[in-house]
Amino acid sequence: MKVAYFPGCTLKNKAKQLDDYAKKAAEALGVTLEEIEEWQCCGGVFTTACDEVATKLSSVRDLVAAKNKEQPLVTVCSACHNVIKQTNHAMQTNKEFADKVNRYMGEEPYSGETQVYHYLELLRDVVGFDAVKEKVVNKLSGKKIAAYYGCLLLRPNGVMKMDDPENPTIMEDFIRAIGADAVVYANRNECCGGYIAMESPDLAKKKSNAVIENAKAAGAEMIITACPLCKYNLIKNGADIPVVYFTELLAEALGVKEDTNE
Amino acid sequence: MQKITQTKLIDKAASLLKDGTVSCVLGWSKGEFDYDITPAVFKTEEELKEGFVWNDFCGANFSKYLIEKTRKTEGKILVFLKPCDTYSFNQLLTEHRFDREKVYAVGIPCEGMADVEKVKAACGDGIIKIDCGEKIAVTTLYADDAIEIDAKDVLLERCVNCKSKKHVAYDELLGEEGEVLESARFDEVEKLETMTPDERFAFWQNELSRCIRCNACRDVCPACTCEKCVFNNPQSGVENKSPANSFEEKMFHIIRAYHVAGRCTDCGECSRVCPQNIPLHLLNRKFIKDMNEFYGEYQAGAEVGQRAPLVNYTTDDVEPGEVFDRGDIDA
Amino acid sequence: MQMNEYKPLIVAFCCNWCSYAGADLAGNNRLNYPADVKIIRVPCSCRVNPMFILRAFQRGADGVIICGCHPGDCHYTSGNYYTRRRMAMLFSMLDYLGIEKERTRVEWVSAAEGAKFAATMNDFAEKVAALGENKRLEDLRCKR
Amino acid sequence: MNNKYLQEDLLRMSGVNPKKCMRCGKCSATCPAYDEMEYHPHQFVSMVENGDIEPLINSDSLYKCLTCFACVDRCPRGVEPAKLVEAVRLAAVRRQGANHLKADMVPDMLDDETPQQLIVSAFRKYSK
Amino acid sequence: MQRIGVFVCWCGSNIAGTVDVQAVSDALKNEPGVVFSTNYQYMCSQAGQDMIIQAVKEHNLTGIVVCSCSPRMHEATFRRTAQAAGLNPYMVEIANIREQCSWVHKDIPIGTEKAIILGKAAVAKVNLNTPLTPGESPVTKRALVIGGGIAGIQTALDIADAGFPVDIVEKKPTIGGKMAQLDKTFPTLDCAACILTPKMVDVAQNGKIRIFSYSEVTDVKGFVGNFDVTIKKNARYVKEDICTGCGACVEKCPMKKVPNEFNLGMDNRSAIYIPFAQAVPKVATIDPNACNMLKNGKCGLCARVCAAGAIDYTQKDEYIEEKYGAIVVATGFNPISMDKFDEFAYNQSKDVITSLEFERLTNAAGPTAGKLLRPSDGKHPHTIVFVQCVGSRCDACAEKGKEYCSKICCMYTAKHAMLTRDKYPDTDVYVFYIDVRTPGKNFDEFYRRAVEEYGVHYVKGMVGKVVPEGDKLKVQASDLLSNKQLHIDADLVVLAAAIEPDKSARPLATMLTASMDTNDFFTEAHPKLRPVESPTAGVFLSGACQGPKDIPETVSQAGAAASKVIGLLAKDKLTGNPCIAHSNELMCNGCSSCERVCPYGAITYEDKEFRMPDRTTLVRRIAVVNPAVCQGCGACTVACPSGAMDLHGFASGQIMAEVDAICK
Repeated sequence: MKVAYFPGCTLKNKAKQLDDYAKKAAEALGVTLEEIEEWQCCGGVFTTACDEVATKLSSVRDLVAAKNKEQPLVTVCSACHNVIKQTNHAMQTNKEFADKVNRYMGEEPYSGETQVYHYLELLRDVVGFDAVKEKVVNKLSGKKIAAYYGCLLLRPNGVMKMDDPENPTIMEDFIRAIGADAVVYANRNECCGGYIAMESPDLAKKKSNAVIENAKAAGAEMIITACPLCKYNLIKNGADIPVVYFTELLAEALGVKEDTNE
Repeated sequence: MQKITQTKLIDKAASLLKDGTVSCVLGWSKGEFDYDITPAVFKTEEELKEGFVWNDFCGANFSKYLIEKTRKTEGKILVFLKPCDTYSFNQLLTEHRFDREKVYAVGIPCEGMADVEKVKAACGDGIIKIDCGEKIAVTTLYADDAIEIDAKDVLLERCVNCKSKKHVAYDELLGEEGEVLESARFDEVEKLETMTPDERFAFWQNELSRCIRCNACRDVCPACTCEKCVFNNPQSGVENKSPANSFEEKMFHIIRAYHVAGRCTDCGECSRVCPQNIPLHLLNRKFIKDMNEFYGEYQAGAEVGQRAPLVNYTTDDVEPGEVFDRGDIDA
Repeated sequence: MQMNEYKPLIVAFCCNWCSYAGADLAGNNRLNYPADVKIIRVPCSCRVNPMFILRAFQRGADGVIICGCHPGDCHYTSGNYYTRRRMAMLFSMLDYLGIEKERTRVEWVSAAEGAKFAATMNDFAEKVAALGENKRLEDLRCKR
Repeated sequence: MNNKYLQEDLLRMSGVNPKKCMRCGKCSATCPAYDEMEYHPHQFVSMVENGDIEPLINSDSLYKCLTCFACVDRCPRGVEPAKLVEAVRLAAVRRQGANHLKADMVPDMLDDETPQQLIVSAFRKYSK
Repeated sequence: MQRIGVFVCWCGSNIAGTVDVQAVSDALKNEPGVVFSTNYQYMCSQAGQDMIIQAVKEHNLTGIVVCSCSPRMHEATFRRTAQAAGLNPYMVEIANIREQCSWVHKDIPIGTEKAIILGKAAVAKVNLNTPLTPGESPVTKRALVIGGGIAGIQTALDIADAGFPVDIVEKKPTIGGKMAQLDKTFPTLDCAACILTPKMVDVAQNGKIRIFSYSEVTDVKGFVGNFDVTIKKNARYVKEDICTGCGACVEKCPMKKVPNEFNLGMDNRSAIYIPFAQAVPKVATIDPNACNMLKNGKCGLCARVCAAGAIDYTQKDEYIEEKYGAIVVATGFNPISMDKFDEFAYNQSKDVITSLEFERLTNAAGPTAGKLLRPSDGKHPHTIVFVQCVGSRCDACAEKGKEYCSKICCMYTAKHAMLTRDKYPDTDVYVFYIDVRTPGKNFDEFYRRAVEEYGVHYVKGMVGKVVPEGDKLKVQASDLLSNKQLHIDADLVVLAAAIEPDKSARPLATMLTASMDTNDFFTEAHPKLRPVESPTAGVFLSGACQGPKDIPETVSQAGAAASKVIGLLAKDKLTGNPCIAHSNELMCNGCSSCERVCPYGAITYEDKEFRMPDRTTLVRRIAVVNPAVCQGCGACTVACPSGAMDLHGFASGQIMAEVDAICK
């Protein structure tokens, strides 16, 4: 099957692996990620104020592009996912806002028809973790991996509706699907301080440390994440266990990692 | 042309009369004109040979007559049932309207019945003679030779959109059994549904304003079998004999369609007998289509003892406010 | 008379156990709704015969609303489930005949929903008033 | 009067109804940036409700909120304090010359690994 | 032709303030059938009623229209008035010109006009009223109590005490309910078992009470005074009448790893079990999901050790049908699931527990024999954090938790905190609260003692997150009064989970046709004046199934419900509602449409012989309504195509007359 794909700015620069591995792994699972043409930056952060219209237009254009392709839109980066999903939700539920946006768009009015999936949701709801399990060639047995969700994937739950925001399981199920052991720890849904890493590096350090310590106390040997911001923050703030993108592990498990290292 | 012959039916009836299985026969007989065929009761072989008719104009559905006849007749009654008639037959049994034991039902195949209006349209007025053979040969006052028409070209609306060639009830079947058919009977309803309310209003205003309240639709309807019809009952609050204005025209037809909703087998008799050619079946079919869509496929009379949609429910039925937007229901 | 002054006539059938009590509660709480709404008490919404609705239109009503207990909460267990089917069928038919669909409505109002009752009546009256006089289903002999 | 206007503006922008708050303090209990803040999430709610908004606009607390939505998700009353914080922040940076982050400040904040999105989002949040 | 009297009530200024009552009575004077019309300040007062009685006599009235408050308020009053005046009580109609007119409209001309129209509608209806006589039905002098907790126990004891037989249906193997799981009770700190178990024994020994334990109600038919109830006795695979409760089977059972529900899964029981020592009936039950013998036919040890021979692996579920005059619902409550509140890590750490679990941990008969030990490692906790209002008082749009206050949590938490400090003075106890609600006798004094005498730290604020790390629970909370975020390393966190009605209540309500609110609590017939009756006649409410309640409140409500039941069962006959369906046999088609929609099975068919005009006879199938069973909903009247079926009191003709009057 083919789906529309939104990589986002960071995946084309600092987080190239997240992007490459995602595409190869999806291909191995029978899903082609078709990058939408001339996609625009999602904006990085979703402004909750309902009178901020212009800042959300770029996300809407991406959503419209997927609608025109008649495909669901898949994202990998947690931040992009959060912004695009929240924008889509606003287009569905806030008529006044949608009207304003559509006046900028000038084409056929858009009202949130595009289905937005995070890559993890694609694995769980479309491919199925059982199918992933079957395709695994390198089982990562015995590896104790802690999933780090951060805040953007899960919250606000009323919009994201990905998983139980307080006790999520989607990444743990993913870890088990590729044959490793999932380490469950309470801070996995607490913020690492990502957005303020430039503004208040000390606060970011404190928050990142709390995550790392809690994961380690629970026995983690490695942390996986879906977010370049989280990865940056955790590594920068002294993670002494590896922090990697979940797509990298997926590619490794599916045996397509080598192809990617050109 | 009908596959089974008139002679065969007369022979069957005569032998059943003779061996005492039945005491009389409910059948078709010739009326004033060849196309004007009416129901009749035959008690002897002679009477049968004299008047029994079976041809392309035997549209009449006899099920309803059984209510009255079974009450008044000693012994069994032989009734010939075309496939569509058998649904009405079952529906009346579901409603306990006659005693099944008093009826000997013979299923007969049907190739579709002719619409006199269409014949007239093809041959003109002044019909004096019709012969039903391979083709329908029509002799009129104004033409020298009989005009031959293919029966397929002049079928009744209900036969064009025949829903079933299968008999759902009989004691004995003559000829071959058919199948339930895929018909396009809801196409017209759909067309109306896609019109604007104003267009629909105009359509029905035009149709129903022609109603002369002859009551033929009610009187022929195998579902309209009330001991006392609400329109004849001063206590009912809706009694009226003739429509004084467009409200009463509409009320009569809405209530009539509503009363038979879930019980109407879509036999099409109402439209067949309407002297004003009002497409009354479009009201009944609207209900049938709605019920199929909202509550699951339901064919009244398909089986005896079925529970009709309007005397049934589920806890998650569609809300009355949601019935208008048809696109959403399908999705 | 100007259009915007048009006062519609609305007949509301309310079941005794939920909606009539809800209307009483609206009164207790002094929640306003138009005086154009006149309530007829019935034991259950399933008592409402389509003939009553047609009769109301015939006599000049501009809108008819049926209120009953919420599905599942019927005092008689299942009465409102029948109402739901009957009215779905009737409303669909009226729509099919080109009668404005805003003139008929079914609303589930519990005994505790005085505010919903008042809000429903305000909204219904407003929608019916916007349509103006009922001309498609009226009996000229019964004109006021 | 002016304050009333600002208050209404904040409530409209954020879509938050502070009257729903039952003063449980769970937002502040859950806030990961609590210790860095002069005014805490529950105070944003009650101060906006009281029209006591200027102190919030002038406070550094606006730039400490992580936008992690923990208070939004965990509030038992559905008040959504983070949206109110954001509204106040916008009210502040939308004022003439009040951008919190200026372009010439950025180079010093970067390192080799800084992801692009961090810069983009910082501008979105702190400048207009 | 009727002779109708119209009586317009001012209701002080309630009606007269917005409706010109004189104009109303004048206008209605000219309506067909009306021979007398007047108005008065308070029609429902003695003087007002006397006025009606006198008018009936003076003017030979045959019908009465009262324009007043809602018929739900005073219809019964004015029917009695009519009766006193020698009229049939059903010749009265009420025009509701208060709740549905004067109270919702402000403008006098508008209110007056509407009141006149409503009055006209009532007059039009009375013109078609006919005298109705209610049927009578006998009363089955036996009560059913559904639920065997303290509410059900108290209700059953009180009813039995008055001499009426009572059956208790309890779905668990023993009666006792939640109270049997508690340790102490606030605010007196009596031991729950010490005051409950004697009552349980009373139930067991009372000759008037039967206990159907491990049973459930599966069907309810009939009506007040005459309920037909089907009770399913689940197979317990032990013959109840033979088992002595010696416990030999429990001891020998090799399958000992079944989570013990009585201790909320904090320890294990065997596959054959007696829930607790004082269980009533004290009879063993085999858990079919755990027993090897029942699952795969291997074992049979319990049968071998049972001296009484009570074990029966072939036992089947049994259905019992019984008649009752009254039914009391006492289905109680449960704590809500903590799944949606995992910021408190309930699913992530064994040391985060609910308050009910805490009760078991401090109960001498509990999994730790009454020693307060952590479930994870059995160590004594030194710092305990109690969190109040978990899932209570939530906004509906938050889509988790309940909107209501669970009412009992403030007090039991004070009790837990106090008892902990009393028994283990070395323990630090924090209680995080939003408000402390103590409106009960000696309640606030109790809470103050916990703070002042026992040194419990009450902190105004909420816990935001609990993070298990190592063997500690890192609690992050706010202290609103000192404007600080607190970080506490706790050993045990106790959540005061909101309570909700038992899940069995919703299907039961459907069976009973008793109404429920959006939270699945049963609604009472009147929130103030009829708090223990359901709006469905003959169904009564006891305990927390009606709303959150503590024990003293539950017991007093249980007694009140019992007195209502006794009042009902003491009657020999009940007067029914005469507003029921009836079929006109001349018009009936016998088509069965009415029977199919009747929710009560009140319609049957018979073959009836008719004499025809031509002197022949005709046998036709016609519908017959059983007046004792029909409740008068009217579903049949619309299903009937011929209009043969009609409803007394709400006849088609009457409703259409009202329509006409309103639309005229």
